[in-house]
Amino acid sequence: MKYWLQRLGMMIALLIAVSMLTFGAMSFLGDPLFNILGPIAGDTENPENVAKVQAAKEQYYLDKPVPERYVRWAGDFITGDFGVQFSTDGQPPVSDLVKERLPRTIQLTVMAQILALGIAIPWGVLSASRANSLTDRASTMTAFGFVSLPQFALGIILLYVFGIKLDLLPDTYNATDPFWGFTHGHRLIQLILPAFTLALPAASTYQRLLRTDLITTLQEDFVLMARAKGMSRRKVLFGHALRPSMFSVLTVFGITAGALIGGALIVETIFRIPGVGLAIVEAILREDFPVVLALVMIVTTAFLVLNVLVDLLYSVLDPRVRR
Amino acid sequence: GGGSDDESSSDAGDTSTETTADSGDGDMDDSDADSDGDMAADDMDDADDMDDADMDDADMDDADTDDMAEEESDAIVTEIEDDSDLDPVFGGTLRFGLEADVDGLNPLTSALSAPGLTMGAAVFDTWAIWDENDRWAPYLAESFTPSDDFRSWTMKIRPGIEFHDGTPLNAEAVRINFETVIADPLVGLAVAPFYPSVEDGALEIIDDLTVVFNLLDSDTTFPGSLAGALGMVASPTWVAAALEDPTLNQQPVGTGPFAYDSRSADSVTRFVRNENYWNGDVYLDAIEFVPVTDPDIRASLLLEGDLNGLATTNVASISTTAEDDSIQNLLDDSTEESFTMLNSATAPFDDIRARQALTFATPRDNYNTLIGLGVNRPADQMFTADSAYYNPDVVQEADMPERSGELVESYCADFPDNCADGKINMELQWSGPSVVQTRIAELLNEGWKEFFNVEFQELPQDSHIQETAFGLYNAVTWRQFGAVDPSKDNVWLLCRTVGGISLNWPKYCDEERDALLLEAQAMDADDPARVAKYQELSQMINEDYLYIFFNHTLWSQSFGPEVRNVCARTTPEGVVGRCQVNGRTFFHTAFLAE
Amino acid sequence: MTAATAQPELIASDEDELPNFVAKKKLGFGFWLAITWLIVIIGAAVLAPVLPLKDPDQNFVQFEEKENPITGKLTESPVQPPYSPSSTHIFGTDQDARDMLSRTIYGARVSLVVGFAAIAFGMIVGGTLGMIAGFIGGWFDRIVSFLFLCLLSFPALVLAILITALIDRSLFTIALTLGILAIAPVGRLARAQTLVFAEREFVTAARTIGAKNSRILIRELLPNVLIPMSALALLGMAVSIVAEGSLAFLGLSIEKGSTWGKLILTGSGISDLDKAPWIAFTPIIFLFLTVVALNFAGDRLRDYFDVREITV
Amino acid sequence: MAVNTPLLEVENFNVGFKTERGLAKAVDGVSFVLNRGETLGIVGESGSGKSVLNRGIMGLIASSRVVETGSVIFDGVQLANQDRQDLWGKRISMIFQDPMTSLNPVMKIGKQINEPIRKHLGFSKSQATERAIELLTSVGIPEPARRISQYPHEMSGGMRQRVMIAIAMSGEPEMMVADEPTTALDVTVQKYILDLLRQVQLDRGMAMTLITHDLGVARGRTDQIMVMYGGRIMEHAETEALFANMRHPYTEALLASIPRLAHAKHTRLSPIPGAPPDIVEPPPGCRFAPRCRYAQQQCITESPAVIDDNGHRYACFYPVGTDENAEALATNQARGETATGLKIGPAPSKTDNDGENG
Amino acid sequence: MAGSGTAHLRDKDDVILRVQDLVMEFPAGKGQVVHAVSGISFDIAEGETLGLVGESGCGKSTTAKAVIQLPIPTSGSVLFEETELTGLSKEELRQTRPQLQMIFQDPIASLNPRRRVFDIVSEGLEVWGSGGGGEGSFAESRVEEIIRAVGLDPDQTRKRRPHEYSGGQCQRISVARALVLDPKIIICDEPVSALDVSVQAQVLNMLEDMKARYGLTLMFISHDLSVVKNISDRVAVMYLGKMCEIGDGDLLFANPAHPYTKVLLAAVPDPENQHANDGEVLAGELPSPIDPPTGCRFNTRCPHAQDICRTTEPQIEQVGDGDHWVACHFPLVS
Ligand SMILES: Nc1ncnc2c1ncn2[C@@H]1O[C@H](COP(=O)(O)OP(=O)(O)OP(=O)(O)O)[C@@H](O)[C@H]1O
Ligand SMILES: Nc1ncnc2c1ncn2[C@@H]1O[C@H](COP(=O)(O)OP(=O)(O)OP(=O)(O)O)[C@@H](O)[C@H]1O
Ligand SMILES: [Mg+2]
Ligand SMILES: [Mg+2]
Repeated sequence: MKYWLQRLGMMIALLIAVSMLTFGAMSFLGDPLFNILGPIAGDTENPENVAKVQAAKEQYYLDKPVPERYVRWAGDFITGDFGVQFSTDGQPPVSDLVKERLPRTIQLTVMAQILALGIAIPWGVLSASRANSLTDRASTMTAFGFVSLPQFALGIILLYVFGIKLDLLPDTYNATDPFWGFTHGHRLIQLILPAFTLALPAASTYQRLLRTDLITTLQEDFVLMARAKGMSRRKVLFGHALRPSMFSVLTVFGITAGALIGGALIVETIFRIPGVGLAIVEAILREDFPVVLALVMIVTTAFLVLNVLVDLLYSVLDPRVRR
Repeated sequence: GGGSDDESSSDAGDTSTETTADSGDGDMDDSDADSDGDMAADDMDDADDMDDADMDDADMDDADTDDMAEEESDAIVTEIEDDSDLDPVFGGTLRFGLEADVDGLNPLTSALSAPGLTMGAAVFDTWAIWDENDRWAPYLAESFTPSDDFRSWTMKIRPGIEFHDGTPLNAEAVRINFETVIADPLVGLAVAPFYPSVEDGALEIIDDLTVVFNLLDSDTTFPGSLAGALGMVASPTWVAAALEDPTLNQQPVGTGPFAYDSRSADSVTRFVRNENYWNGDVYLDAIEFVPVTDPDIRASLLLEGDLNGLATTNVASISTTAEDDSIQNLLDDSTEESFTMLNSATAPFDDIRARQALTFATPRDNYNTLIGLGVNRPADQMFTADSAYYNPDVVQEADMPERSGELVESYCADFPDNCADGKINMELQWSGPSVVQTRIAELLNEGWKEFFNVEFQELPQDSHIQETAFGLYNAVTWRQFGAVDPSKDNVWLLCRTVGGISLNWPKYCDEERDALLLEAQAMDADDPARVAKYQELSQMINEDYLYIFFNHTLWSQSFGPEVRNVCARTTPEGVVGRCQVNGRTFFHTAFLAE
Repeated sequence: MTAATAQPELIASDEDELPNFVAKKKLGFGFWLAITWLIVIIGAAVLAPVLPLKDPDQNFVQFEEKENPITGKLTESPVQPPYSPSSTHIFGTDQDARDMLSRTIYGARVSLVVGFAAIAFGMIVGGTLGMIAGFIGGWFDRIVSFLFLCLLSFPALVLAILITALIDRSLFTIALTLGILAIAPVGRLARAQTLVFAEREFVTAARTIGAKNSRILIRELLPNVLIPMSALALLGMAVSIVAEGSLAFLGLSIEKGSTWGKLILTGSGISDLDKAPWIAFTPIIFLFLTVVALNFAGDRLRDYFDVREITV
Repeated sequence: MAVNTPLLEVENFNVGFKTERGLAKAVDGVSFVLNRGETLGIVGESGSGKSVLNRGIMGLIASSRVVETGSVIFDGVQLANQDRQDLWGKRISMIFQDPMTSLNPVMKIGKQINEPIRKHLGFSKSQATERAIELLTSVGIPEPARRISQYPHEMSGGMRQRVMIAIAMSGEPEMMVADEPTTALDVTVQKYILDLLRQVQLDRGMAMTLITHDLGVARGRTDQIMVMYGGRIMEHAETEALFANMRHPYTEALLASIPRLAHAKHTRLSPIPGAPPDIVEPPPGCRFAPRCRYAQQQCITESPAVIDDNGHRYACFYPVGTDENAEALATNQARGETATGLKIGPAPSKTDNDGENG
Repeated sequence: MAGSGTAHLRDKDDVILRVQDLVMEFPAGKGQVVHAVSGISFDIAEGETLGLVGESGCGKSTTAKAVIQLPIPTSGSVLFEETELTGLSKEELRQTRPQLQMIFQDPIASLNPRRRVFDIVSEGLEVWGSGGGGEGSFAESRVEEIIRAVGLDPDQTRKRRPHEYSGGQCQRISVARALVLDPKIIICDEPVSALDVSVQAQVLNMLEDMKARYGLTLMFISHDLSVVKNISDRVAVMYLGKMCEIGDGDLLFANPAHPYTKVLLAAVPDPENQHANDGEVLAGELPSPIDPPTGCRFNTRCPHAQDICRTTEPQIEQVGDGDHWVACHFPLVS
């Protein structure tokens, strides 16, 4: 219990640190006024414009010192008020953007993780149970290749092969299409290439870890012991060896969650999926403070929460770490 | 040309001004295309007065007609079906692919980019329109009557028209629209220079359906400035509400053939038929605008039938659709030009030697081959060879680096601080990230690098426009000059738009040129002497070396075979409107054939 | 038994025999293959200006008689690039008729420099911080560990975009940014390794000899931490190269000059991929081989030195 | 079941591992017979092949690079190179050295015991649990009902080893292989476990191999002892016979090298010089020759066969206690080194050293 | 046992190390404390070997480390010659370190795998400034001498790293490293536990030789009673952080006075004696050092425990008239 409280405290501390970092970077390096007002923000001559600039500063507290602004922002943020989008006409609330974009990225990443685990676990078990066989070596090499293939390159290759040359799968994403369904006109199908682009490297990483750990586990005394008790190979493999071999995969699963957002950024760019990844890049380029902050916080929180979940899962999987 | 809308197409931008040819636009860029920040300038049509026309004759340099000129004379082939004999079909939703989405759809407070204008044209009608012969014709207005000196124009409003929200169209609506625009810190920049202040009676209301516009200068084609974004009439109720709650900018209310239905940023904006349309039947049930930033994808969606139409300036994609016989292409390159623009207010390009040296060293042929893919017509001036105002003697100099050396040497002798290693230091700025823009920069640098130390600066679009407006640049790639009537391009050229924020981007003020511009504006559009004025203008621009013209932007509106009757918009008086203006077309009469 | 005392004593042999079955690990053929590729590509990048390569920026436009697709006239006109691979351009040209091979090799210069500089920075800063934190512990350790955690919690690519977009996109900034990203993983490894080794009895032994902290850190721990870090350096360089590629792919790498990511981006439009796949695939192949080589060599080194827990 | 009838007959059994340097002959030509109800102690230094031999017999070597030849007959059935899965747990069980690693860390004790019970005896779940509790009680685990829902890490090493024994017993096997079951444990716990094993073995008339490197451990708890070195049998005899009459120099040296409680303090020890043989390229001739104080030329060139001397088996040309042996020693002492070049002190020296107060 | 008291401390002049009421506690989280060592006292005379035995986890290593102040003990005194070690500043402590050397259980882990053996051995001299000379210097020749003395070839050690040596050889290297500084005391923490029997004997012999040659005092820790008996002059038996019994090795093993010592002895298998191991087994489990039993810490498992054992901690008292001391209310010998 105490551990989890500590964990929570740590998470909050991290979130505060990350938000301060982002807030500070944006405040000192960027100028939000241009986004709100456009070029007149730089006008020091025309008194009307100067007044407008002043008004905007007051409206968004930009005349206040950075720490005060930070505290204001944090206060709003905690109450669920993410502020407004500076760089969008009419300054609509950031939450609109989040509501629209987040589900797409979640769909993409969840699909990718499911694919990744779905591919990696059988693949890893197959490889490990035939360690050093031809199958295993081929798998190892394949996995190595995928791990080394940058996401953007993989995306392009998949796009080229399946989207363009073979023309099997849709190469575009259409945010207005319905999700469920099995034709080119459904986002489920449109997400296949992007999801695979995300999933294959992750699956390969998992596979490599699982294989190594499983091979190690299979040489452990307790596996031999299970065999010596007369349990069948299959039962030993899945009943005894698999679970204690999942820890690395689990850890990396948490870490990948962070990598996945980077990946999502690339994949959303390649396949033009208007999700959070694209939104972050756009917002950074437009120096749109509130959007960047909100999205960074969402992504970071998701990452941290996922890691706490991973930790929880750990203690489910491994009684030795139960607290 | 009146203020044209220069919408830039895709790339960066939106804003008008932004330049670039976007021929091959990379996708990336497009994605932010609309970011907003548009400078006001964008499309603003402004009204000008007319002045007396004084015809100066243009000096005619004789330029040899070279290959280029020959090519220029090739007319652009438009392959749109003639539908006059077809019976219209009611119903259906037309899906139209745009190169980007826009932040807001309020024509009074945002400088709309081409996609914004395309969407706006479906919701908002304008007071006037351009006709097939590039002359203005009243549309929402019943009539325009100029004073003798063409400095005030009396506009009569057609009675009985209502906005989608039921607000009547009347003089009050004119006032609110006009005052909102002129008060807008950005959009107003392009309007205000041509009127006295509001207090001094820029607009007089005569009665509920009659108003008078008072101008600073004579302008024989003033109503033309009410045919673009500045003529889009928004419901005063909505305008007022949107000032309070800017999120309403996403839900436009006009008098147009379509009314706002729903909008989700970056995915789809849907308008439905205005059942009460004042000017004839609207056949489509609805029209959906879908931003698809990648031009290749946009084209393929059209070919696969997922879209019914699209707009593009991407040459590769135009070629693709041109190859497919079933696709109708509405092509037009009479509007903007792509060029490199130099800042005359700061070193090194405050010195004409530096400007000339850069111009001569520019690899313009390569630009037209590689970026224009040989499809865009090379430009020597702001007019295409088909234009009445075309000056065949004006030739854009380039590709003669041998002439640069001496100039650079002499410049550097005078200003050693601005040079290093015997080359002039300069910075080339563009809006990005954009693959095409980067390619353009690298390509230009290939020619320039022998004489110039070129620093590259790629800026996000907002900052790019910002710095350009404040004159914080040496050279930028740009796109502009798209007015249907050349007088509407004055906003980019007059001394009065030089200032803290300059719409006269190069900050170049030439009283003589101003006089010429105002004289031409004051002349009747049919006056043959006006041609000479503009030919002289081209000559002057050419000799100032501020713009290095590359080519004429080619716009294509492409439609699937089922889309009919797109070019049939007519005024109640029977004047047929110009089918495509700066990359936007009109869906008033369109229908989907079975 | 009485034998034990009655028997003559054997003199302990001081024959220094190798203990049996110290399984001599080998780096293997693959490792050397990877190293060879790295040497080739680094050599090519370094020597690019003196190698018989075409000018990477020159537009090698070719001309021919052909029909204008819009106007339908025959003219002597430039052949539209990109040109497919041929004897003049082994890997073809890009849309601007520039030689892909030269561009890719010149692109390697920037990519490799960025990758190398970034990881070098990460190793120096992260390694030092991590080792000191692991060794002295206490509040310093807590602060440093927290900083590492912060860096790790922040989505890396987003951080890189943030810094480069807000500051500038010079080679220096980008290398520095990626270097900052490398700090946390490197630092954590250095810290963990230091902790592992600091627990080892040879460190206690050094203490009992009277060695000072500085000596222990430098003479005892550093050599042990350095070796696993060398494996990480290779992996980290691969990661940095890929990260630079990602930035470039998002259009955020250096403005002037090309990198692999930028080259790939140039060719990655759908119609370019369809009609001229070599534009994207030439740099992809070079990038992939280099990253595989770095990863593989790093991986082998890691196995060789038996370092666990490197997850980058 | 009949005691003293052969249960396991191992004949010329070899196990090798393919390594980069060549074949590692971990077990080299081992033969022995184990009767029902008897315990065989297998003793030797680390790396002498004890574990490999036993796992080879079990067929439990988890390596794809293993090469096995020879014959292993269990209860009349040839096992060599056969799948022995249906014997495991049911007829032959095994206990491992390290109680920390040989229980599944993520599975409850109860389940780990239940599994084989249900599989081999066909019990239902509740029956199996009941049986598990009985078994735990029989190995001396207090509060077995609570223990079955615990995980291994919640128990001490000795406790875990008891659980292991319970698991091994669960299928009521006829033979048990105990691979250094107490090496990782403290002496007091070791005693408990060894006594327990012995008791179980006697109670059930189970045959057992008890692997150990400690001759003392083997002494009180085995019926016969086999001494291995470098994968080969050095000496094999009834326990008492072996201690009464050691024939092999290795056995002798092994015993002489351990300190004893019975000796006075500072008694000089007699270590075995040198290092264990390389089993990939073993010395030709007798494997022990390079470390043997009696080594003669013959030992270097010829490999001694295992001689069966009335059930006392040994492989040596100069067995301890014979005249040849004394002669060999004298020869070596005379020249100051053995035939293999091992330095050897000239005369028997007393071991009272000056370590005491000096 | 588990008792306290200092009656067994000697007043002789040649006592070189005197440890009194040494306590070492470690935080165990949740506010709990591991009582690893709770009030141990002993002394070592010059030239003597003190053996320390006990089961795993009873605090032997902790005691050894506390003696060399790594880490500094929670309380108690460690008097080395005239110096009280517990009160020394860091630098003063460092100055005394060469006098007190330690050899560890794990031969591999106690040598830096990245350094050459010769450098490892000579490091001490380097630290103390007598190193750095070139070949043939005083330092160099001393290192060579010592390396030869422990039975290794100095030339080989210049080329090789620890992993190229076997476990027994690594222990020789450790001994050489300690010897180079010419220490007064060497503390050996289970130096032979990780070694095979035959090698163990080599190392034990070598230690005896070194002791004689360099006039060392040894503190020798092991859980193997036979080994301890063989090498020690005096033996101390520990249980759960407390001292049970201490005294002359021969005396103590011949007539164990503490029930725990007796059980321990009975558990040692002896190849000489088929029935050596037939006695009673020790009941119960080792209690947790986090929450040790009150009174005599052995009371939970002692066959002779009475009520007093559960309440009152026994003090160390002499048994017989020899050097034999026990902390038990009911010693088996009186
Ligand atoms: N899987 C394997 N691959 C290669 N060699 C192996 C393998 N398993 C064991 N060996 C080798 O076989 C030899 C005998 O090993 P084994 O484990 O039987 O020794 P042991 O007598 O049981 O030693 P210990 O007392 O240390 O357990 C050793 O040299 C070992 O290195
Ligand atoms: N640094 C530490 N932190 C917490 N507890 C410790 C620490 N060091 C030792 N202990 C605990 O103190 C007790 C004594 O440990 P110590 O290592 O001294 O035992 P030992 O007698 O040397 O055992 P072994 O024979 O296993 O080496 C054990 O319970 C151990 O878990
Ligand atoms: Mg073994
Ligand atoms: Mg210890």
